[in-house]
Amino acid sequence: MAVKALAPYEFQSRDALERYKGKQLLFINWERHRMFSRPFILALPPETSFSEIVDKYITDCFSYHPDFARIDWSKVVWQNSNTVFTPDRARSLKDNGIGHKDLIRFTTPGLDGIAGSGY
Amino acid sequence: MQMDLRTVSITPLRQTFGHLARRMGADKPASRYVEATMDLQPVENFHFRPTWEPELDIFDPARTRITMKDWYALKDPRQYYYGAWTQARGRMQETAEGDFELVDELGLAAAYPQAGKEEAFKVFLPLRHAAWGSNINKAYVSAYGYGIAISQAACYASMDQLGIAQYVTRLGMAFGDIEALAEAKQAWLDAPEWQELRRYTEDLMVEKDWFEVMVAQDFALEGLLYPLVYERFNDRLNAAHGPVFSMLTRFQREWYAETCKWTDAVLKAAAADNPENKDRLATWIAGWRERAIRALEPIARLAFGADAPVVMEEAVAALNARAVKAGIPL
Amino acid sequence: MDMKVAKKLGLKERYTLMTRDLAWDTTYQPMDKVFPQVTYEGIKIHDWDKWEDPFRLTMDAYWKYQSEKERKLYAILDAFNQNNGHLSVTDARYMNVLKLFLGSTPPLELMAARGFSMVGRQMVGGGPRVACQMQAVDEYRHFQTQIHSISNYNKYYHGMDEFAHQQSRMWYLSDGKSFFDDAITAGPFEFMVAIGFAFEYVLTNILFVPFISGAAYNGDMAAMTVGFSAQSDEARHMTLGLECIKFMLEQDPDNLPIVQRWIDKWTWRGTRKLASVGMMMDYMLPKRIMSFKEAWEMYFEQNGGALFTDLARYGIKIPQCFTQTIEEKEHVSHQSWIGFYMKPDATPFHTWVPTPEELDWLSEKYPNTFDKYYRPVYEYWAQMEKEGKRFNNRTQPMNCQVCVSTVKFNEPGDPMSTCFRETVYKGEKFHFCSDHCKDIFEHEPEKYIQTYISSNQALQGNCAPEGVDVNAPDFNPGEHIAAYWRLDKRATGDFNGSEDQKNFAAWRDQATKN
Amino acid sequence: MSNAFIAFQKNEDTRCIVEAIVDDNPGAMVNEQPAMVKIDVPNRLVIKRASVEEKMGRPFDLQELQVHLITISGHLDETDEEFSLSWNS
Repeated sequence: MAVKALAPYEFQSRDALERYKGKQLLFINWERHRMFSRPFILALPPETSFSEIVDKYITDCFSYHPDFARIDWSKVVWQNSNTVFTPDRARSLKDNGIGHKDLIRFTTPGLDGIAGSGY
Repeated sequence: MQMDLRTVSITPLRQTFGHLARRMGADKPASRYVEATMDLQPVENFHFRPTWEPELDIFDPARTRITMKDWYALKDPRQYYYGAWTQARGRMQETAEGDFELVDELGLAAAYPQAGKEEAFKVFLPLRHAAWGSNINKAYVSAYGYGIAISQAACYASMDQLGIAQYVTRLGMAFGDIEALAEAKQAWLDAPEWQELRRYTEDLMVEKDWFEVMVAQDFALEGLLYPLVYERFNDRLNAAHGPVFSMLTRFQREWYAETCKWTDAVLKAAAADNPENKDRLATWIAGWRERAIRALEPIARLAFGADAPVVMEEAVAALNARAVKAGIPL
Repeated sequence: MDMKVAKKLGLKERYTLMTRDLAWDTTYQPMDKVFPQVTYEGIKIHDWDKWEDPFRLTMDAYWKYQSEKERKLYAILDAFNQNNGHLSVTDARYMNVLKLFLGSTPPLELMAARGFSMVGRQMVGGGPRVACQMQAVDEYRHFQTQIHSISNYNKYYHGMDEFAHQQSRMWYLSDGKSFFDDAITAGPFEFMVAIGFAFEYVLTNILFVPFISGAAYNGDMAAMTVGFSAQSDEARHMTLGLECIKFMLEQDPDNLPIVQRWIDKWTWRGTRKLASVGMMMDYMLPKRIMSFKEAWEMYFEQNGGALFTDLARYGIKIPQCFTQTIEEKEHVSHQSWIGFYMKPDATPFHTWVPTPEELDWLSEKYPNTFDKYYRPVYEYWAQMEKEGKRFNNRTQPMNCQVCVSTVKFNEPGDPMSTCFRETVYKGEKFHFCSDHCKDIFEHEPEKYIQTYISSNQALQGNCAPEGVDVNAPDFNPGEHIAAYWRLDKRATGDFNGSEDQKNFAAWRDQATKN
Repeated sequence: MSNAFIAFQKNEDTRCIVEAIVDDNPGAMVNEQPAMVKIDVPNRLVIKRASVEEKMGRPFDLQELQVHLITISGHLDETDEEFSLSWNS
């Protein structure tokens, strides 16, 4: 449906890729660990390696949680939105098929938050 | 545990809000008017463009050709925030209520000479529609004006005009004359004497520049209409027939005397901001004044007969003097 | 007509003479040029005279009653201020609810004032125009009395002094700003459904009534007076919103689907906006009169239910989101508080872990959910705080493209998982917190691609002070955002150990000792 | 059947108004909360000017309700004599 308006109503998206000057947005969520309330957001060049995402950003944010130290990284299930994928740590976001405003969700089997609460 | 909190003497950590301290250049207590007004309208990071005007922001200084370095320089010398305004009007309505009751109690309306009543009704009653038109035009200024200083004062003025339209209606009712209201409406719609005024009011309803609407409605038109009708015409009725109408239009007179201070202060501040404003205001005033004179001439003739030109001339001179005093030589 | 007849005029006839009889159809300018906004939304009105005036208040009566209210209100405020009334509230923690409530509400009331001024200019009928104008001027009253009420608190407590600056910048205020920006940029009829009906009629009770009663319960006579005094205008506003819905539905059957979609949209947008009210009631009031869940049942389910049952005769269905809100009432207040607790550096009010007694109260009020999902994380945080490791999530949030809430609500039916929805428009992905927000986007994508999301803007480099190179390799958007917000560091962090806490205790001490 | 309701700030005037409502509306449920009082009545709630005047011992204009109101639920109808809230269901 088009917006009903008294004059032409068309604008550039407030978060269009061009506005990020060579970077792209990325959202990251640890499933069933809702202590962190919501996913966090990053703006990174598409050339950023996936290992940097895990070793730096994911670790910085989530290591506060007692489950974090117990993660078996070989069993982690990765999703880009609802699609399961297997990231290549050594390769870039782009090469892992991760684009602007993609949502990376990871599930850690057997770990369901504090006292299994999902938090 | 009994506490006597009144005995506690605490030094405040700050005196006022950050935006007011920056505006005043010091952290000092601000008046309730200042707290209720200054720098409150959002100016940035609007989420969406209006579907009714996609080319501009929700609040946009481009809705008038007047420019201001500080839109809050358009402040109200009466310092009306809602509480001050409504209490001032509350007092005025109490007086008006007393006047209407007294006229009723003493049977002053019934005792008023028929000729005087007819003369008065012819001039006063159609003005309920003029006030209604004024309400719409002031509502426009309030809706699309930039900054809370102007939007709130215009909002109160717009409600004042609704009140005036209702007081004029009550004037007809006080004389028990509902039919006279219907006749007055017909006159407003059809009688030649009222058409230029109605045209003036309707033309302003499609004028886009809110500041120009204010100049034309509040300054040029009402700056002539109120002195002519609610002052001079009342004087004439008082002298000829007695003061009943003067009592029942007291609200309008007080309102005008008070509201002029605001109108003039706004014009003065805008003219003082930059020379382009000053020129533009002078052009607007001169143009709308000529139209207002044309619109009011037939009504002046109704009211003053052969004296109309003289009375009008005096009113125009007074209006010009107000403009000059506001720093806008015409 | 003689004097007696005129006197016999009833309230309705008198009011007609005082309002719509003043109006005329313009002829020197065409009506559609004088009122250009009333047709483009698709609402068909055949007879504006069919509008039923809800409250018949003429200006003289309005001034009489409103001036009486204002006189009383300012007398109480003055007395409260002169007597250090702020020290008579239950607990210094209470100030934080004022910071959130009175810091975020005045800017929204201001938008309501401006919006109703616009609609009060644009509506064709004299009846609705006057009612809208009266609501506009009331809304001036509301934001001004609220500001005058916090003015005194602001002198003694941190975090209220930059509300005007923060209204357009602060991340957690974006949802309210988006709500009102959305309504005011819509046409006049949608604005009336959004604010007049969904907000004022369906939701405002939850915002004001139990909360203000809670303020009274916590000894805050100033907020109580301002709140209840504002509410006395609200009854008029609610009636206006309901009348507008009935009017549209009675005018033309083609209006029904449009009105229904607006009701669905705005009931949901309002529900999302109220999530933070839930946490104010459940977590921030030291003494609580009822839980958010109870308030929701009383004012939304029962009252809203009665309303929608009534409107069924026009073909209106209960809003699509109704079922989801019933499930969420068990969760939203907890999920909101968790969302704020974990960002102690990013709000001008304090947060804290509820005390053991408060946790028990929450267990009692939320027997189905609290112990299972929420108590463990609070107990963990309490333990961590004792160890000197108070939680602080330093990352920036992901927000819903429509309601601009952080994406923090659970998947319906699965409280352990976050709900994610997305769509692609013109090659770009957009994310939502719920099906309802996604629907709203998909109906008007051109509108919602404009949404201003604070964390995204910071990452674009739009929230950095002048002179900062946002393209520098070491540019960290979070570093400058506090300055962009003018966030007073003393107002941030946990309540325990805060300056507010210490000051309040010291001042109260002065009252009891020599 | 739905409830119509009205809530007032607690004060001397509203004490009289609430008494009048209770007298005139069989089935009225009064719910006292801090600083406010809420009255629910199934389907239709009516406030009669004459009843309020009797309780107050002075003339009362129903528009004075404006000063004390907190909230209402139901369709409103107002005449010089009665103020009513009702649901059509």
